[in-house]
Amino acid sequence: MASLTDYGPAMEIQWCPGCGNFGILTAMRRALVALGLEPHQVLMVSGIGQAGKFPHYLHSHVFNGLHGRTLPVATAAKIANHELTVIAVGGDGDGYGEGGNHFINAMTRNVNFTYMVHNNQVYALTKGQASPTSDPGFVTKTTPEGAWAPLRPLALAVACDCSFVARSFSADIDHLANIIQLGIQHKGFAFIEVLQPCVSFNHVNTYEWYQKRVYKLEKDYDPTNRVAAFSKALEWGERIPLGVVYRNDRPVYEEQLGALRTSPLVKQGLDPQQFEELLEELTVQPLKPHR
Amino acid sequence: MASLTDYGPAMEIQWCPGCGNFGILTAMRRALVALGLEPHQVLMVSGIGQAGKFPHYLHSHVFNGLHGRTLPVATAAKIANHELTVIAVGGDGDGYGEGGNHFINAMTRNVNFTYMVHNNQVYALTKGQASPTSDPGFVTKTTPEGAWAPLRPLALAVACDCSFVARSFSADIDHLANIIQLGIQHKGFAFIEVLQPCVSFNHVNTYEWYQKRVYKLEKDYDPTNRVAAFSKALEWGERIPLGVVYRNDRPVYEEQLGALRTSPLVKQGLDPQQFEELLEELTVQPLKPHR
Amino acid sequence: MPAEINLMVGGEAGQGVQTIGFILAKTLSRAGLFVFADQDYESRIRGGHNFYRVRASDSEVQALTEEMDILIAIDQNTIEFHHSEIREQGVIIFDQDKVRAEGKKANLLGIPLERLSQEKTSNKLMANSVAIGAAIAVGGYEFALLEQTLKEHFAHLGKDIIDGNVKAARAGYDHARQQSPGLVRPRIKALNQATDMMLLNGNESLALGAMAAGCKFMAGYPMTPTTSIIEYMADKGRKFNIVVIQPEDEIAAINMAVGAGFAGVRAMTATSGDGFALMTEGYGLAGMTETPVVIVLGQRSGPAVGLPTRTEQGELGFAIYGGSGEFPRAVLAPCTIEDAFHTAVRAFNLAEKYQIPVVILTDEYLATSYQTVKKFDLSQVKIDRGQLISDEEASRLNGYKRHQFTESGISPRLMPMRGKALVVTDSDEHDETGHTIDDAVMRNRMMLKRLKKSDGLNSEFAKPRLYLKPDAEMTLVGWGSSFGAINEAAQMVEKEGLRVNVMQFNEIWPFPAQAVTSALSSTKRSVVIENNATGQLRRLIRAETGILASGGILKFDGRPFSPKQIATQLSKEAA
Amino acid sequence: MPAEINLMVGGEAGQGVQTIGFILAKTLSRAGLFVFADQDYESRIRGGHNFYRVRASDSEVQALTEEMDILIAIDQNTIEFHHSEIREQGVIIFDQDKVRAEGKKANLLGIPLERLSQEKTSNKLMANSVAIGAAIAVGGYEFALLEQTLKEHFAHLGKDIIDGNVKAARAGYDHARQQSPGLVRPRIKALNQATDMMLLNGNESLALGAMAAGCKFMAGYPMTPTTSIIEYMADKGRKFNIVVIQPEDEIAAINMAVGAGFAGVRAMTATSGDGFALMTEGYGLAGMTETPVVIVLGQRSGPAVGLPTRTEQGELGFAIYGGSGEFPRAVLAPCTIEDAFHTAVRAFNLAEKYQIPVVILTDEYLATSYQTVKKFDLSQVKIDRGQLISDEEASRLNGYKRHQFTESGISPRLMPMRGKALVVTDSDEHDETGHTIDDAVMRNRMMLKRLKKSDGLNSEFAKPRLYLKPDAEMTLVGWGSSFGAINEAAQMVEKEGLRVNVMQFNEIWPFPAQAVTSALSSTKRSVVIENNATGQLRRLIRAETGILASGGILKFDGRPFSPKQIATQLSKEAA
Ligand SMILES: Cc1ncc(C[n+]2csc(CCOP(=O)(O)OP(=O)(O)O)c2C)c(N)n1
Ligand SMILES: Cc1ncc(C[n+]2csc(CCOP(=O)(O)OP(=O)(O)O)c2C)c(N)n1
Ligand code: SF4
Ligand code: SF4
Ligand SMILES: [Mg+2]
Ligand SMILES: [Mg+2]
Repeated sequence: MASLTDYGPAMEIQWCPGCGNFGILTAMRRALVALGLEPHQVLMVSGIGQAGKFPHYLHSHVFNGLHGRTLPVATAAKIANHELTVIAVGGDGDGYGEGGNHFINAMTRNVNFTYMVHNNQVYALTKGQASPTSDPGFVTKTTPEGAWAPLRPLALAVACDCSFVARSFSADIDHLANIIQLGIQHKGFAFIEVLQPCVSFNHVNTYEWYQKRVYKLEKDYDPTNRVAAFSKALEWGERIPLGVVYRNDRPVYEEQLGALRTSPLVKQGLDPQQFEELLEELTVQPLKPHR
Repeated sequence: MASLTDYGPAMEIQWCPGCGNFGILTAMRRALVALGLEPHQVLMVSGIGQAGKFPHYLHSHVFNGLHGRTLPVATAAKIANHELTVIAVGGDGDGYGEGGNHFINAMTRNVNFTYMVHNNQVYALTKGQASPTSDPGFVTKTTPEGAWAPLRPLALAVACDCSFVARSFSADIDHLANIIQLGIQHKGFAFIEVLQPCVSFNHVNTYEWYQKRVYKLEKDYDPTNRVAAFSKALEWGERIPLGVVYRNDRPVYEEQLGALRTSPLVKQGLDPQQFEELLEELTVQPLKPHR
Repeated sequence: MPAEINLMVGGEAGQGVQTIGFILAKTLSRAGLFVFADQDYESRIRGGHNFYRVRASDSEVQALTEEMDILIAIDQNTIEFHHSEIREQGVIIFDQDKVRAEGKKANLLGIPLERLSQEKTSNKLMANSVAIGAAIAVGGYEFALLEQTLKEHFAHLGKDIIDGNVKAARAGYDHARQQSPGLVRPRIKALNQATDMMLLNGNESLALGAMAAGCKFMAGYPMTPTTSIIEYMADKGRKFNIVVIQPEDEIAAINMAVGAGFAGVRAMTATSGDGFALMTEGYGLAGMTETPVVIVLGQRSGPAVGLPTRTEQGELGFAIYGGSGEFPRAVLAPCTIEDAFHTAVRAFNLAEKYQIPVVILTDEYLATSYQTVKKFDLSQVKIDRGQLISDEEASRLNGYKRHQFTESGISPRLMPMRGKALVVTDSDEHDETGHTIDDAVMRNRMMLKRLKKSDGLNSEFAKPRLYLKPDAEMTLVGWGSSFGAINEAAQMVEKEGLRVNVMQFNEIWPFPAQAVTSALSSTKRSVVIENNATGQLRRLIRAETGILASGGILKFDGRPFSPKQIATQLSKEAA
Repeated sequence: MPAEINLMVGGEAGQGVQTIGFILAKTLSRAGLFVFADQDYESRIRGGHNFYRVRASDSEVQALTEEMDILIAIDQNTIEFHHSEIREQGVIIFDQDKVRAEGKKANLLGIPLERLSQEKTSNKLMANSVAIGAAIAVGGYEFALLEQTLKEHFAHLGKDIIDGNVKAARAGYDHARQQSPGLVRPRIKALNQATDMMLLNGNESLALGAMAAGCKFMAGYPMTPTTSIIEYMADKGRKFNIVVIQPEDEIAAINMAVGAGFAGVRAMTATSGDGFALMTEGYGLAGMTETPVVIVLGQRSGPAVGLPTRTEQGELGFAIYGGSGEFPRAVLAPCTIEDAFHTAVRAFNLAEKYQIPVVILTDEYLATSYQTVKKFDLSQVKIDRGQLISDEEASRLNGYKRHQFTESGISPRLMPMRGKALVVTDSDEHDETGHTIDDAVMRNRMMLKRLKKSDGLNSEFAKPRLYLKPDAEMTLVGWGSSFGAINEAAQMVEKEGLRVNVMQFNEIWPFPAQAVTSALSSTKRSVVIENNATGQLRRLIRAETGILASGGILKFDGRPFSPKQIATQLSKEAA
């Protein structure tokens, strides 16, 4: 059984002191340990951004790829080896900006892995530009007159019939660790948005700002009602809901793939000779007389 | 005043006989005439696909660009010259597949132009592959086991708070011409999805298939209720609603741009010398003693 | 001298031109002939003008020719556009009720195609088969050959359709023999009745190569001319546990291929120029993370959307220099349809051995041309996965460095979840363990490590194919799909007394500079023949060897070279 | 011999290294000196190690040097990493309560920075200003220079902050002069007190050039090192009716720029290698539709994400050969910070005159280095919009062909909605009217028309900058931002008796082959000096002229060349 120390950082952590990302790291380590997963069973995939550094800070397999391209890599890695527990992580710019097309398509496709977005409502690694989730009026160097209209990722998720849609807050480690566990356990694509204060570049959406607004979904909230979930997913401003906003048990993409039925793709042998019959198909049969 | 003949085809039409696109062309020509627009006031922007050929088939300014990249071109052209009536057109593959990221962002940004998607639920120009809106199980050469889960563009639109969301049917030219007029008249980004039978590559979603399912939104339907609109936007299968599904009067992106207040960007003179003050700012003032 | 027969069928898109052409090609293959066939079509589904050419010979053929013996004109345009391409003694077959051919310099074989179809099958839609029957009759072949082909071709459509088409074809066959016996040609006999011949196009060949090489994952967004690779693999791959995904865009496609490659399977994608443009970021990602991936870049006429259904060799420079920063890569360009199979196998082996992205440069012409080739010998396909750590070794691993420094620059590769060691890689510059770094020393070492792999590649790279003749005056240089045309052009000019060498590139990058230098110095003159407007190979040769070829023959109208075009130009060059 | 003073400040990200460095640079500029300054930083916001170097001289300086006179060490690492770079007689300034410097071969000036700050301002956070004060004192300058700079720099933060910083700086200044008068250096005097000097970095210079050239539309997705171009234009552009959009991705950015360019405004985008990769499809779109657009490609260490905050010249080939198919383009590479301004103006003029995409190749080094340059003369900025049809002409137009055939290949350009004529263009191959075509003849003519524009470009292209000396033995060749270092290296080796020419490229593509050939033949040897690993310019020269430069000096560790590094290598080459 892996312990928290097995998930210790694999290199020096380069985030700012006080960054919300630390809480997410702690929660992730706890969740992985609680699920009884060992580092070598886990593949973390990320893009570029402060959040993109995440996988380097705990022991697992790591593919730290391009800005915005986390989901295609994770999708294919999972399909190639569906025994891996695949977790994709990234920032709001990475996931909702550059990666927006992959985001809506991955949710629709429903491959069984977890996607966690560290939403700090800003482009942090590039030193503070507006992100797709920046609140209207948020002043940055690229938006000196204030950011314009935001995307609502959870609403998009519900529109894409994403099979698990949740939100948590990096400062509430217990809640977050629990949500991550639920997400990993969920069969299907699990999207988790984590509110993550950036102490260096977002002086509006601070710890206090979030703290004042977040609340946990009521016990009797029914996450299986899509239209109600949509309404809940739009809630932002004075009150921001945390918890599992939407859930369904749609069929999982890779389960319909005949190719994976016997064993993971990576474990299948390669045999050129098996293709003989395809050559036959293309062979021009010489005329068989009297037929 | 322009007449229908002013909007005649500028080159030989290359669609298949019976293609749903013809109805859309007729409806567009009617709508433009009804609105009193002259060809030189209209810029049609398209990408690649059968639908992408559309702008060549009626007289207007034409920018026929890359597959999937219609919306950024249209957005910028409108900002550069907001006196133009800009209409972007494209297929479902073009708009929801390759162009998915631009789609959600253009809706969120809300620049004042019209976007019409010819949704034939298939990649037609490339001879019949699944599109993001292909119905589950739709067999094509890339999906021999049938297409997987579809995107729901109207639901995405409502999730993006798109300021005008409508659907029409290419065989109902009156309805479509009216919806196009409403879309062009609407202040803000107007998204119109047109159900467009492809007689060559979609033998499932045929004229009859659509005809049997489409119905017009009830008179008392309230398109300003976002959550109700979401629910309506999800309706697909036995019954498919036509009409304005959602509408709001969010502020228009370019109206907040100070740069456009006096005149369209294209009409503004260029004067290098006006930038003298910026040079001053960077100039190292020699020390002024006794200050 | 080899004997041959050339047929063309023309008509609008949607009139069945391709089907007719393919059935003719197959029937003539079945007669034991060597066949080469290609279509010319527009980016539309109905209307316009398409045509299909079939060349059949008693000797191997690898290109088309311009002069036709038989023209099947499905519509009037076909006659107007192509009558001048008919050889003396050639025959035009057409529906006498629909098409006018008077005054054309050819033998006219007007047949009431639709009427015959209606008469014999109560369905006028089988008129095309009537025409096919007539063509086979004029060619001098037995009907049984065609009957067999029709039966195969329509097998999946049921007995009525099969019988109808056979009947219609028979009617056309009989009509031609009875009404115009004088037009029936002496049949060309197979010289050495080849057995085990396949008739397939470049895309099928390439896809078969990829599958035989063990490709388990293909992600591809449809784009002419490589769409049918995706489609073929999606269809046939089902039986062989190959996953084929059509993702949202080309960016997803390449990143998926990289993800699958990282996880440990052989993975690929296929596209054409504009799609490749979108993939260049992922191309560099593969280079940086040392992930094997195969990218098929099927060139078509650019720039931008260009002529989407037409051919070009316009992206050699893009494949070699594309991508941000500098990383090792291999660029291969199959020269023939058969080659496409072997090149695909080679691409996967190189990709895994050197842990790099490999680009296969094909083009619309190679992709869609059909040829009879000897059935591939699958027992000869060797799969070399390079330094892939076995399960047994993996279980004994004590720590693992994905990007370990080695003499060759190649680090032993571990699949995630084989053993307990962790596999870490990064698109940022990294150290041996795969974690991000920022210091100059490590950066330098890592760059050199990666680039070192080019040396290995270079040393095992195939030389360009050389066909050297003593006392040749000129070397013809080409790359990729133009091989057949160049080779035949060489034979043509030789007949006119010009002795030429041929040097054709398949493995282009890393550039085999030494071999090229010595080859080019064997003749006074060299002419680089390319299907593009700027002479990309010619410039590359100069960049890598300093040698400026004395001439260049360029063609960029979207159509492939014909041997004759090249030969004519060469004669001018030589004059 | 020019006199100079070199300062370095080092510390963690977030400790104000950049601010200190910039204030020092500005203060020394104010003293009438020529200043060059650059930062070295990592891709993180806090921690790690950053440093900033300032070189000030009585003569023009265009590069950094390695040897420091004054080192401000904000943290311990700075001392450990950099003490060896201190010149004899150099001084280390550090907080004696926090940092240990014993045993380092330099004069130590330990000051209780935080304590003094606390004492004088009741706020220990102004310790950096204490250090700045000390450094200015050691440099031998009057305090008033610094005071003025501080007032300006902190102006927007209000009186308390200004006063506090001035007080703190004064304390440091006095402390140094009083405690260690022996360390105070003789101040370097301005030789010809330059007036009207600006201190600005490459990005600011480029952005100013773009704005002065009349750029009205910029769409850019943030990416180091060009983000600050977008930011500068977003901020300053507000007053001048310039629209700046940060779109969802780079693909949107380039397509927006093309859309705006088509509509009729001067439009641009800015990115670095990976972003450019995503733009290459749009690059070809601009080529095909003949839409003017300017793309700033700020190179950084690749491949892929690489070293995101570090410099490289790794994308010359990518800019020249990138994009599907073949289309004309111009590739410019400003050589100095001043050049960046003029190159931007030139880029917009070329883009509109030839109706092509123009790439400006900068790099992290040029983008972030600061230099004192003579204030630009805006009255010299000439805007040439090429063959843009005037409103008056437009109103008289009787039909319009966007892609009309002309001698030069350039078609008169009409903005939509000027007059009633329709403007039609297409990413597919098209005829003169802009509508889609598929035939070979028109295709050929259109390709030739577009490519013809390269000839015009070539004929008006600037030659590489040549600094020829009679009897030179060697020509140093470089491109873009390395100019300052190469030039200074040339001076260094000349002192050692090696006579060298310098040839530096700004306008690289279309390649000025003739000029290069003649320049290179003037010396026996030539050495191409590049900030990359594969020698891209060297290969390009060979491709275009056949000349293989006798040597190459390459550096690809993410750091810029210093003059001394080049000089050392040159001496080796010469030996
Ligand atoms: C193709 C590409 N475009 C742009 C960048 C530059 N870039 C790196 S991180 C980043 C944004 C980071 O924002 P976010 O994803 O929200 O992550 P955060 O740093 O806030 O955690 C950008 C634009 C890049 N690396 N690649
Ligand atoms: C970057 C790029 N990828 C792929 C293509 C090939 N392509 C052309 S049209 C098309 C799909 C057409 O489908 P859709 O947009 O639905 O239009 P339709 O033909 O159905 O009207 C594709 C994939 C392309 N031209 N460019
Ligand atoms: S910049 Fe913001 S997101 Fe990045 S490490 Fe610092 S606090 Fe965290
Ligand atoms: S293929 Fe389909 S969409 Fe295209 S023109 Fe024909 S019917 Fe219309
Ligand atoms: Mg962020
Ligand atoms: Mg479609």
